[in-house]
Amino acid sequence: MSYLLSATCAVPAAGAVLTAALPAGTGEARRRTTKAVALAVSAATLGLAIAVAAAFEPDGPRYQLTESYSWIRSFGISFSLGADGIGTVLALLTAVLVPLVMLAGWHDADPAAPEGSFESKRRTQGFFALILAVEAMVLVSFLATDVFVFYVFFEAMLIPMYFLIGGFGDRAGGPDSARQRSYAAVKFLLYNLLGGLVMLAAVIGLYVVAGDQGQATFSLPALTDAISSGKLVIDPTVQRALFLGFFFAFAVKAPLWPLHTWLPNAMGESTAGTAVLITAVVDKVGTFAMLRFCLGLFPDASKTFAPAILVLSLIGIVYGALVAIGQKDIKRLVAYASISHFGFIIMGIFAMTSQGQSGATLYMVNHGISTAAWMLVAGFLISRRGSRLIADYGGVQKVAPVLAGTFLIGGLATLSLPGLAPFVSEFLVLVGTFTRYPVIGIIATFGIVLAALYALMLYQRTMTGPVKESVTGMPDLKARELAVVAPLVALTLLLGVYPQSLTRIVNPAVNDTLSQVHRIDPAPAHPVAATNGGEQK
Amino acid sequence: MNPVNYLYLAALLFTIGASGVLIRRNAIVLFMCVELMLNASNLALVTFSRLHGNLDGQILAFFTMVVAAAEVVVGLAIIVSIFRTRHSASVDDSNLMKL
Amino acid sequence: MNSLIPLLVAAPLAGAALLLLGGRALDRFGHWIATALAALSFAFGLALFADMLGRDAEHRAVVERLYTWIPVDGFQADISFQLDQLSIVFVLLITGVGSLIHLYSVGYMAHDERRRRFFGYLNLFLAAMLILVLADNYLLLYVGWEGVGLASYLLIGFWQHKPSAATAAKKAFIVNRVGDMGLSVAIMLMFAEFGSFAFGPVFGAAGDASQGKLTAIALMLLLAACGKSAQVPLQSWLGDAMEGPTPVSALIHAATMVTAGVYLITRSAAIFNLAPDAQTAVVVVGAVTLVFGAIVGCAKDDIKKALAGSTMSQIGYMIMAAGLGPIGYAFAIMHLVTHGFFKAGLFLGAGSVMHGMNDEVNMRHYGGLRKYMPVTFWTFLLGTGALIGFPLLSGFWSKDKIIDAAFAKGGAEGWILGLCALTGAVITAFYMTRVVLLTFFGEKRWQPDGDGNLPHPHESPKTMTIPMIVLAFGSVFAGGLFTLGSSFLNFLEPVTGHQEGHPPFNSYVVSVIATVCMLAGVGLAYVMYGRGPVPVKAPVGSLLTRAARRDLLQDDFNHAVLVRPGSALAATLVWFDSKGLDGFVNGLAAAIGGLSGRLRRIQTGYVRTYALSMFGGTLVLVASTLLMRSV
Amino acid sequence: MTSTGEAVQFWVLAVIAVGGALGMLLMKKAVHSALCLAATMLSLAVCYLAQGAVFLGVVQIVVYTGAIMMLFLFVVMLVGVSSEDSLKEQLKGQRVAAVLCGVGFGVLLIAGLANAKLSHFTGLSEANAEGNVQGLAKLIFTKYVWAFEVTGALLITAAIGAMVLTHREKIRERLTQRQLAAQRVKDNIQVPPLPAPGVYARHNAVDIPALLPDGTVAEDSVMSTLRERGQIRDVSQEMLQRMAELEEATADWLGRPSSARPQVAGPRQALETVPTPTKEEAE
Repeated sequence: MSYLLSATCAVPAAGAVLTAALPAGTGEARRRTTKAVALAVSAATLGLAIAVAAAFEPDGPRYQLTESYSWIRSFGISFSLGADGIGTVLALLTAVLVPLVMLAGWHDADPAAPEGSFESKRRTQGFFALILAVEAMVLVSFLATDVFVFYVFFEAMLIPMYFLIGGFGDRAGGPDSARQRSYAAVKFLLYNLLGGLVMLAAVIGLYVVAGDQGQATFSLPALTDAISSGKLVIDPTVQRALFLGFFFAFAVKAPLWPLHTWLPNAMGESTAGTAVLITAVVDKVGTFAMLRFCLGLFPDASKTFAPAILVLSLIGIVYGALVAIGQKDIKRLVAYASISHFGFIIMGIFAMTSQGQSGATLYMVNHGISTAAWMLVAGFLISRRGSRLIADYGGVQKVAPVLAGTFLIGGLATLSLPGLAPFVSEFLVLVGTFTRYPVIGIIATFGIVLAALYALMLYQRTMTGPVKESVTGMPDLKARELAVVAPLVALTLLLGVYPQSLTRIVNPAVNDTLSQVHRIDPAPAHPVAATNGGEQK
Repeated sequence: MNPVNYLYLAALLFTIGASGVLIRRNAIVLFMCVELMLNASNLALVTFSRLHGNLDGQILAFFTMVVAAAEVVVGLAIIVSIFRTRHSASVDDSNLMKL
Repeated sequence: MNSLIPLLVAAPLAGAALLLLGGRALDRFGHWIATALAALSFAFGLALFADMLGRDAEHRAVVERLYTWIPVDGFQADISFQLDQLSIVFVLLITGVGSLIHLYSVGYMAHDERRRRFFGYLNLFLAAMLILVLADNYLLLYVGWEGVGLASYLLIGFWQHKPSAATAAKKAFIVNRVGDMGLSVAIMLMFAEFGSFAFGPVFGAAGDASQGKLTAIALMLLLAACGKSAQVPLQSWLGDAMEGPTPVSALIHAATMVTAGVYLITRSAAIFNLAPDAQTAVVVVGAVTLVFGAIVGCAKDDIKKALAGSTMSQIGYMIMAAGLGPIGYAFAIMHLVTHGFFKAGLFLGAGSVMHGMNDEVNMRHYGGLRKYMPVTFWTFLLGTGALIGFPLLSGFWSKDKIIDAAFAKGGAEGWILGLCALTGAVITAFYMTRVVLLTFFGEKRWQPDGDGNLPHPHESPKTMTIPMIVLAFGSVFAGGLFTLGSSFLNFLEPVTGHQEGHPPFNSYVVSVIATVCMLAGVGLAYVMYGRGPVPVKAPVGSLLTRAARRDLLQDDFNHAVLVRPGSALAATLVWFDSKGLDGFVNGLAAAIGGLSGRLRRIQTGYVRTYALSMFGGTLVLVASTLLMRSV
Repeated sequence: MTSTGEAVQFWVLAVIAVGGALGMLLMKKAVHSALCLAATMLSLAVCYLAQGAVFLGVVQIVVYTGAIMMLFLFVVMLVGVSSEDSLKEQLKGQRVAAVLCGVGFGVLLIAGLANAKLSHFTGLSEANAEGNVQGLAKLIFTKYVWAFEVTGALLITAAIGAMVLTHREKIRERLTQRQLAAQRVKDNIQVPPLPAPGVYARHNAVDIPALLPDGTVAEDSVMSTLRERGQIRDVSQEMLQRMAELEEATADWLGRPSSARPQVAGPRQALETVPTPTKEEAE
């Protein structure tokens, strides 16, 4: 048994405790130590995650590097971890993004200016410790192979996130920003708790149903094996109810229209780094879980509900994009764009084709990277002017060309420009959906036009035109900020031209998932003899 | 006589203690009622020990006593400090928990 | 030799990366690097062309496969280049004209502080355009397709501080995106139908597919072509795109990118040939745009917008020719190449004029420039001649063939198309003569610029005139060269196929009619603009003129039909999101809050009350336990 | 079945225990309640002994009755020996509900016990073969050693907790007498020393307030603890009465007309008057 996975999860957890326990103080040196320690921990986590990815054999069994420690024996709960292709890439994404988020939010937790804002000696420690705690919990969620363990961490994640959203704002809000922020935090918590409670009921229900047939376990591989081998047969009605219980929680987290309204508040009020954590990391647990738990545990119910879910995700795609077009607030715009993108991800998952699901998995990674780039640059912009309103900006490219350039790249990635990573995934999702549900696929394609609209309108309004007075003298990106953006841009490009590095890992897991739901790709009507494009007729 | 009578006694004492908690307002008396409840359960435990013929019940009663001691120490300390600030030992005077 | 193909793309791509990422250190000589890399790419192209000519017609197409781009089960997309006769024509046009325009820009952009970035974008454009024409599958083509869209976006909006430029750039990108949507749907259809989207397999299997599917694919491809080539109904962006620097208009919005639609249709000949309904649609789009663009071109006073209308119209010719099927493909491409020469030349000429006139674009403020800018004048005149089809110049040959082919379509259709083409020829001659007359002849109508300085027209520097001269040569001789012994036709035939058309009358007759039409247009223009003084302020004009000045109300139409309802919808949804969905949730929260407000009165704050409730709870528990036991 | 001796003992002890418990519940004064509880505990201790729990019985007497109850008494002293609950209930329905719950609970428990089949008592003769203490020790230090250690920690924590809770943080430096005097002058509320309690021939006690010249009570003259408890013994009325009688007798003897007789202070208002503001209130 290797300890790689548990180490990957334990390092940030220990780091969170360590960071929180560092000596308090408001001095600059103290704060810098705290930040350095947190950054070092996240870098170590990244190293471990890379080691996991390197140790992962794409052609090996579904779950690798497995570990299992008995936890609550009487309920068959064990703390078991295992990496499959999908979990591995998402864990890697998490580990990549967290150090960058920390670097981007380097000064977000410095004691705020004296004007009545919340001041505390432990503010910096708290901020970085909370980020590390989120990272640890997300990693466990991605790597857990025990339904109960997953559930626990899926829910526990809410606690640090709640404090991150409620405690640390971007100092750009209006006079009642503190009230808005606590509203956002509470809304986030309530929505997700509601989802989590429903899921808890379903988790228990699953255990009871499985227990009745002699499969009293929470182990995901054991359950899926039992289901696919017919040893565990769940009554269709029960299966549908359990599926909905799981799906509801994930749909809130993801979020799927119409359960999305917490996201714009949460992303709008928190710091840019926290917003990235929400949309790029935490929300991915929702979509990831749909793929792993909903499909694996309830194949028949998944198939029953797939069309309805596809319609909801389609509405989400178009709706999110349209509402994004109408936004006046930069961060809320990004949030609604994310809602549109989550529509694509969910669509890819429930189209149940290999292209759709591989695309959806890639989409999770690519959306994480590209939105992080977009959002963080937006955060840098906002921190310079102290306003989130689009109307307060104009002509920034004249004074801060690098900032404008990276912001444009972020926007272009969001609108899925070919050559950048999101294109690959979006196209795969569209193709995968189209082959099974042509009409839905075509309507979803309108999303790419709408994406161009909101991304470019935002760029046009903030960056181009005559230089607004409020913007003059705005400094360009600093070295620290460049260090945040550069890896993201590089990754966007790299995964755009060479997505194989991910598809190689992801494809086997996707195929396994598809075989769990007994779905095969629709065959082309008139297949060509050789699909090798190299041959001329 | 059937030793089960001890259990009846314990039940009776417990009930009296519980009612006392509900009825009395003086925090010290309230605490005494709690002690009475604990003693009642101890009596039951000792009787169970006799019933089963092993000493585990007595051990449990022993731990109950220790915990009761701890509880009394802290509880009385709380009463004293409340009395200091509010000049009253009535539990009805400490009702800040309502909104 | 084939390994040169990726280098063809890599050279400008490297240039773009270098210039865009490199620091200010490159400001001084970066533009020369870009120009050199463009030229290098051209040299590679020539070498490959020579190599290709060395092989016989059957073996000229080669494929260079680099690696698998997206492998997901059945979905295999390769990064793989295919160089065949059609591609090489485009490669040479793109890199050749591209290099010239790089050179021109060195002079044109000499005083722009962001010149390095401009050249980076130009190189990026070259790379994307080369990917577009070299791709061996539709998905890679799509990469180039959107890549040129991006370059076009960046270059149109190069002077971002002008709100009009930024708006035009965004508009171009978004209208193009609508077309791109067509392309992506086409690719999805192909994948669903054939399980592949590489050229070879798809064309090979096209015969098996149903008529309906093929028509759908072809129509989607047509939508894509409309977007990129500014054809009706997605034409509205091209006029605004003239906000970009003039070399950009010359390279992207005249010579190369806008012709990508023609390339796409020609490349997909195997599909279009099997979908006659779609072909009819192509022809209709081409014919309508041909007339549309020409009318718009007549009414514009902005020299670049007049030329843009002309571009639209000329591409209409090409699209129409491509829609005619095997009788037209080769001619479409031929006209595309000659058009590339003379239209690029014309735009460069216009740029040169603007350069000398303090960036004035209104032709009514020109006049009499002939004497001040002789080189510009002569090259512009030759370009105009080529464009209007003056006998023996390039345009004459290629346009003649298209009109020929239109009539050869046969039947009423043939007549309608032929007449459309001839009408277009008349109008073309009219508006181009108008441009020349307004700009170079007549009295001086120069106006002081914003700072009150009267312009001092002067000939442009060598870096600008040399490309104009080279392109003028092309405008004069290319057409004749291609037609000589049908060399161009024979060269392309293995790719596009060819079928001799049978027009209702001899092709010489067509030439004569076309020439007469052309002369009529020139004469009309002379009567209107050559004899008397031209008013500095445009007269109100007829209803048609006013409509044409507003691009035949296309923007108003789009605004009324798409933009206004769209933004209203967005606003409604924003309202719905905050008041409807969120309102429901908040209402629920408020209701629960109210309820708990009532319930909290139970919380008296008295310890003993809580103790009582605990005791009561215990009572219930004990009772239920006992009951459960006894049952 | 038990021996008759035990039965007799049980019935006696049970009566004492229940009586003690009820007494605790019903006595007004806390100190009486504590004594009643002690009685109950002692009888329970004997019950333990009778049931073979020798160690527990002794612990019950020594620790519980001896230590814990003493602690209670100390606190009662601290808070006020004779402070008594007014047995008037203020919470609506609390007492009725409490009694109902109590009765219901008792009935339930007894019914439950009656239903249980508890006829066979094993007895502890085997378990106590090596001696009760040894048996317990064996269990505590083997099977329950972990719980034992944790309990130890709990006790220490409780001890520290009690100290922390009752500890008064010394926020500022203790003032010297000189500083206090200066402060008094500065505050100008009570510059001279407080009046001494009233000392009359009959009463030599601290709980008797002095009288002011107008015959009202000087509350300051009684220590604040007694004042808090409301244990001021007011004898002024009696004194005034006597004074009035004396005046009357003197006037009669001198034969003064009734109009010229001096009036002794009228109806007393002493305890109703607003007491001199204490220092905290003044601030």
